Amino acid sequence: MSGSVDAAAVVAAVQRVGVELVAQEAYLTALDQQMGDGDLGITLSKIGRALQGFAATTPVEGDIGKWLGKAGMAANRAGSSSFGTLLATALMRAGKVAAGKTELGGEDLAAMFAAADAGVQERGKAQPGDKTVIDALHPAAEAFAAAIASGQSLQEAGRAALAAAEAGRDSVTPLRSKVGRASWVGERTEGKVDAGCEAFVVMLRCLVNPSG
Amino acid sequence: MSGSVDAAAVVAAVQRVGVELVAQEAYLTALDQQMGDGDLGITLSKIGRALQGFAATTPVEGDIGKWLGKAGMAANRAGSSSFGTLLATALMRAGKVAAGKTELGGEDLAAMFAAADAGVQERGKAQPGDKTVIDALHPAAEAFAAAIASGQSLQEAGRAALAAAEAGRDSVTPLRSKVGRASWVGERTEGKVDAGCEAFVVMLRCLVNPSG
Amino acid sequence: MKKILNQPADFVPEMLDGLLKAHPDMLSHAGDDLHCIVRADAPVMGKVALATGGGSGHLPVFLGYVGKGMLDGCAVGDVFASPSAEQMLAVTQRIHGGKGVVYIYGNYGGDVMNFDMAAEMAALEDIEVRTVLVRDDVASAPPEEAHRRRGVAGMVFAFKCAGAKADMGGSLDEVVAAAEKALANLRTMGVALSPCTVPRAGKPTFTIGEDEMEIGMGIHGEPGMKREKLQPADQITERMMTAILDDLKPQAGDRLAVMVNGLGATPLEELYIIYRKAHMMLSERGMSVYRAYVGEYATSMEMAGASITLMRVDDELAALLDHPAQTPFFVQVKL
Amino acid sequence: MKKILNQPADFVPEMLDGLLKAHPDMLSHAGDDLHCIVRADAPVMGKVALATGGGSGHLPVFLGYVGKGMLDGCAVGDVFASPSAEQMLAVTQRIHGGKGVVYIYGNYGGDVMNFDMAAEMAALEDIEVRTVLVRDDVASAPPEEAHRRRGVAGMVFAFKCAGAKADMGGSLDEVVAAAEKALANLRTMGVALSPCTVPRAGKPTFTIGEDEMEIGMGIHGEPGMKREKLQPADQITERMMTAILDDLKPQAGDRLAVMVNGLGATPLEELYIIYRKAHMMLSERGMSVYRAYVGEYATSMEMAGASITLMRVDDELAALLDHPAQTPFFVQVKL
Ligand SMILES: Nc1ncnc2c1ncn2[C@@H]1O[C@H](COP(=O)(O)OP(=O)(O)O)[C@@H](O)[C@H]1O
Ligand SMILES: Nc1ncnc2c1ncn2[C@@H]1O[C@H](COP(=O)(O)OP(=O)(O)O)[C@@H](O)[C@H]1O
Ligand SMILES: [Mg+2]
Ligand SMILES: [Mg+2]
Ligand SMILES: [Mg+2]
Ligand SMILES: [Mg+2]
Repeated sequence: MSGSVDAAAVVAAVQRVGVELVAQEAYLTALDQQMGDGDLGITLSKIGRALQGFAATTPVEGDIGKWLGKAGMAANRAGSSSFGTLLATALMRAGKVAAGKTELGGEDLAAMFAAADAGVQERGKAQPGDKTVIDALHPAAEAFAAAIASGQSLQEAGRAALAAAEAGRDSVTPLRSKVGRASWVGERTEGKVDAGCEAFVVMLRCLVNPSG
Repeated sequence: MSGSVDAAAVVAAVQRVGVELVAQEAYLTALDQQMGDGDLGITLSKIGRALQGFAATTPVEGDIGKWLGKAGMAANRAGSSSFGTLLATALMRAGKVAAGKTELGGEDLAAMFAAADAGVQERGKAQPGDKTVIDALHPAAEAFAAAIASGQSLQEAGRAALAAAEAGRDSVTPLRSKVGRASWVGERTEGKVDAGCEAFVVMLRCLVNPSG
Repeated sequence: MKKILNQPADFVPEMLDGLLKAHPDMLSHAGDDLHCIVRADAPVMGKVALATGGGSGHLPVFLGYVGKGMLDGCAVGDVFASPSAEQMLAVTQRIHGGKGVVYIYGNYGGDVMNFDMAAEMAALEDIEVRTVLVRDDVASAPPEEAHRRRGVAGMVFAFKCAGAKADMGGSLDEVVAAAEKALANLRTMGVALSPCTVPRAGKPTFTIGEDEMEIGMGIHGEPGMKREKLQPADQITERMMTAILDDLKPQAGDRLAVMVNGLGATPLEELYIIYRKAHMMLSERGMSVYRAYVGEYATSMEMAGASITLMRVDDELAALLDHPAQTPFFVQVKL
Repeated sequence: MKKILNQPADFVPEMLDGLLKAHPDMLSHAGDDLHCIVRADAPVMGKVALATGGGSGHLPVFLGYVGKGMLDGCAVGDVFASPSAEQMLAVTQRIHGGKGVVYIYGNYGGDVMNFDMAAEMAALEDIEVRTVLVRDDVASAPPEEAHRRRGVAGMVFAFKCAGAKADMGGSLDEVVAAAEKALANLRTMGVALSPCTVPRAGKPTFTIGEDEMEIGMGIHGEPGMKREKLQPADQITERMMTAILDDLKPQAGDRLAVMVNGLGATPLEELYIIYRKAHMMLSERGMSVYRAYVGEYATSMEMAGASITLMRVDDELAALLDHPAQTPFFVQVKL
């Protein structure tokens, strides 16, 4: 028995991530300026604000999945850079899996995580190793599912996912970016952390360690 | 008897001024940047080069006046900013007065100086006190004529003219420019030397003190 | 950050408001969203409609080419950020004249993902949408990975040729073919001398030394492929031209349309000095200039630098290029 | 100095060479001097000819307005330096179509002296020359000394209106009257955010702090009248508009042509943010915009900043403004 989260917890989690994204604007902007166009922090702070507003004003009404799908659409409206669109896609896909639910158990969360991962790969068409958010997201989704399958608590599974995301992020840092804006910067991307990986780690850490 | 200059001396003087104008390019540019458009040094170095070229390739052929007039046209072709055009006008007017001469005495030179002064005032329509080259040129022409009239040598008259030009330049430095580009800079011109006055002093000094 | 603006967050909405106030005879917007720019007379019934979109900060790209003989609509994002799929859909619905819609836009992740989503949504409403990606920047990937290249100033020639084809009554297939033919025959390469600042970011995307230039920079302030010492104009031009010529491989006798594009802060005088050398290089190779475009066609706000685009034209592309057009930023009449 | 050029001394000749290579269908030159730019079809017999001239570094001013419906010729000087009287005379001779020549140019010492000399020389050859000085910059002198004001972007409206009158077959008197009427009804005011560098000088004409702006600067890099802290776009616009409105004194119900002009490095986005506020201020006062021109019309190379020009139009000026024109930088067709 790995525990579960209810609608209030999901809303609170979305709120928390929203606050964190606003707080990290300058940091993520600086990362994206190194090998992108410098808009990642801006996009995510706009999305963070939009998610806070959405969570504050939209009641769940007995369907966490539908609510998450709508949160994804609000995110897309607020910021539609590559990462922003992928984040919106992830929310919509996770929501689809959770359709009709009022409470989410470990298996639900693992399935949502996997659906988000698949959705991001489909929409973005990047491969593992291309040095994109997928290199953090995919191992995190797998680690989460494995931990749940082996009977660990949500808390433990979350920590395993975070560790996998960080390891995934670090594993591609030495590589050359192969997809998106960073791919045009060429060899100068080698040794620099992928901004999208780091943004994903920031969000996941905030979900796993609510206090920071 | 105040002495006289022959064609060779006139050619040498024009050569010398030409060299000096090229040498002072950066200095005069810096002055014009303070309250103008920063082209005075450039214009005068182009004119300086043109005068050297003209003097080197154009024989006087028995008419110093005509030769000076042609030098003025060469100057206008080379650089036609306000100061450049006034300098060209001065040469042409001085040349008119010296038409047909093969040797210039003190009175001739005084008359040429006065004609140049009148020509510059006519072409530029500035008044004494407007803080333009006229405030150095006009007193210099008068001092030169007075010195010659009182029987001083060319050398002495030249020194008197230079002193008058410097005094005239300094007398208008505290004033606000009333004519040309500097007039648009307004009160910020107060206390700054007029670039045209200084350019005239530079040329006159080079004529009066050949060694520098 | 030294810019003439009010609140950074209002940069794009106020720019759009100004633009719509300045050109009410030519431009309008879909619904109540200023980001959804359309021709004032949209939809033009019975004509294939053309839409583009992308981030702000590139004027006249993208919305400046909305008008007669070029584009029908444009979804406008925040500075260097893609508009949303919903906005693209709103433009699509508003300009559809019954003969389908062609999306022509630069190959950028956010734009691709959102236009793909918009096309999926439009299909649900029975609007036939076709997509043409602009990937003209030779600096952004080697020829064997040409599908990875980003879209820069060359998109203007694609807008012009496809827009002319649609204006002449071309079918959806023909308009797509015109865009693809233009793109198959054009290449672009650029250099940057200074960075630019996203208003909300407040500081430049990259820094560059007083004596350096960035070869093959993008039009989003993203760094280019290489940093080098600043060279004289003729060498910079040779550098860009050689990269393009090696990739496009035009032959002696070919006619080329040439665009020398300023990135925002580079004076027109300098663009003509570049054009001069480009023209001389083509003449030396026995090629001729069919039409020359020198000016600011695709910018990165206050970035200094320039790009060159060459398009090889045959009789068909020449006729499409010559066709009249009238937009807020591009007016061309028959000579 | 960060510029794309070869030798500083070749800046202007190479720019002119590039320009003539790019626009052979529209531009040519008198004699063998590239500085003497004329319409490719000059002289247009039976038409009053218009000439202008001045220093380089202001593209599209001056030579960019040589073409059908605007100017017939332009004498081009080195950067910020007047062309010579001889060059002006060469242009005058080449464009004279038998009905006289009008000189329209900005009130700058060197230009005035040389155009005066050129007019004297032309008179000796029985070419009737009339002079119209552009003095539109309200920042450069108070109203009681309006004759001292310098000429800036407003000259483009004067070229447009006088050029249209000549194109319509107007007499020498009528063309002069059209230019003077346009000028009597227009005013300009500008701000600069950064300086510019004359290529041969190698360093900027003035320096300006990261948080400062120069009110009422000239288009030659000469300092303005006042240095202030950088303000938000709406306040800068209010500042410029108020100075113009107080001087021009248009009334409720008046129609105005508006030009928001970039000085070289200011992005079009920012110009539209300025336009937005200007438009709103006119609306609040019950005035309407007859035509809006937003872009780079008169620059100072890479200077950042902008100017606003307002021209009050009656039916006559409106018709002259609406008349078609086609030059390398200004194409206007009947809507
Ligand atoms: N096609 C893609 N698939 C997956 N992730 C991507 C893709 N493109 C970009 N990313 C991720 O998004 C990050 C950049 O996000 P963002 O700044 O929003 O992109 P952009 O500004 O290029 O639209 C990258 O660091 C990378 O992790
Ligand atoms: N109308 C005038 N009459 C006399 N001298 C003038 C006049 N206008 C300018 N000057 C002189 O010329 C100097 C500036 O010369 P220059 O840089 O060539 O002018 P600009 O660049 O304005 O054409 C001024 O310092 C002043 O002494
Ligand atoms: Mg980015
Ligand atoms: Mg000067
Ligand atoms: Mg982006
Ligand atoms: Mg000058």
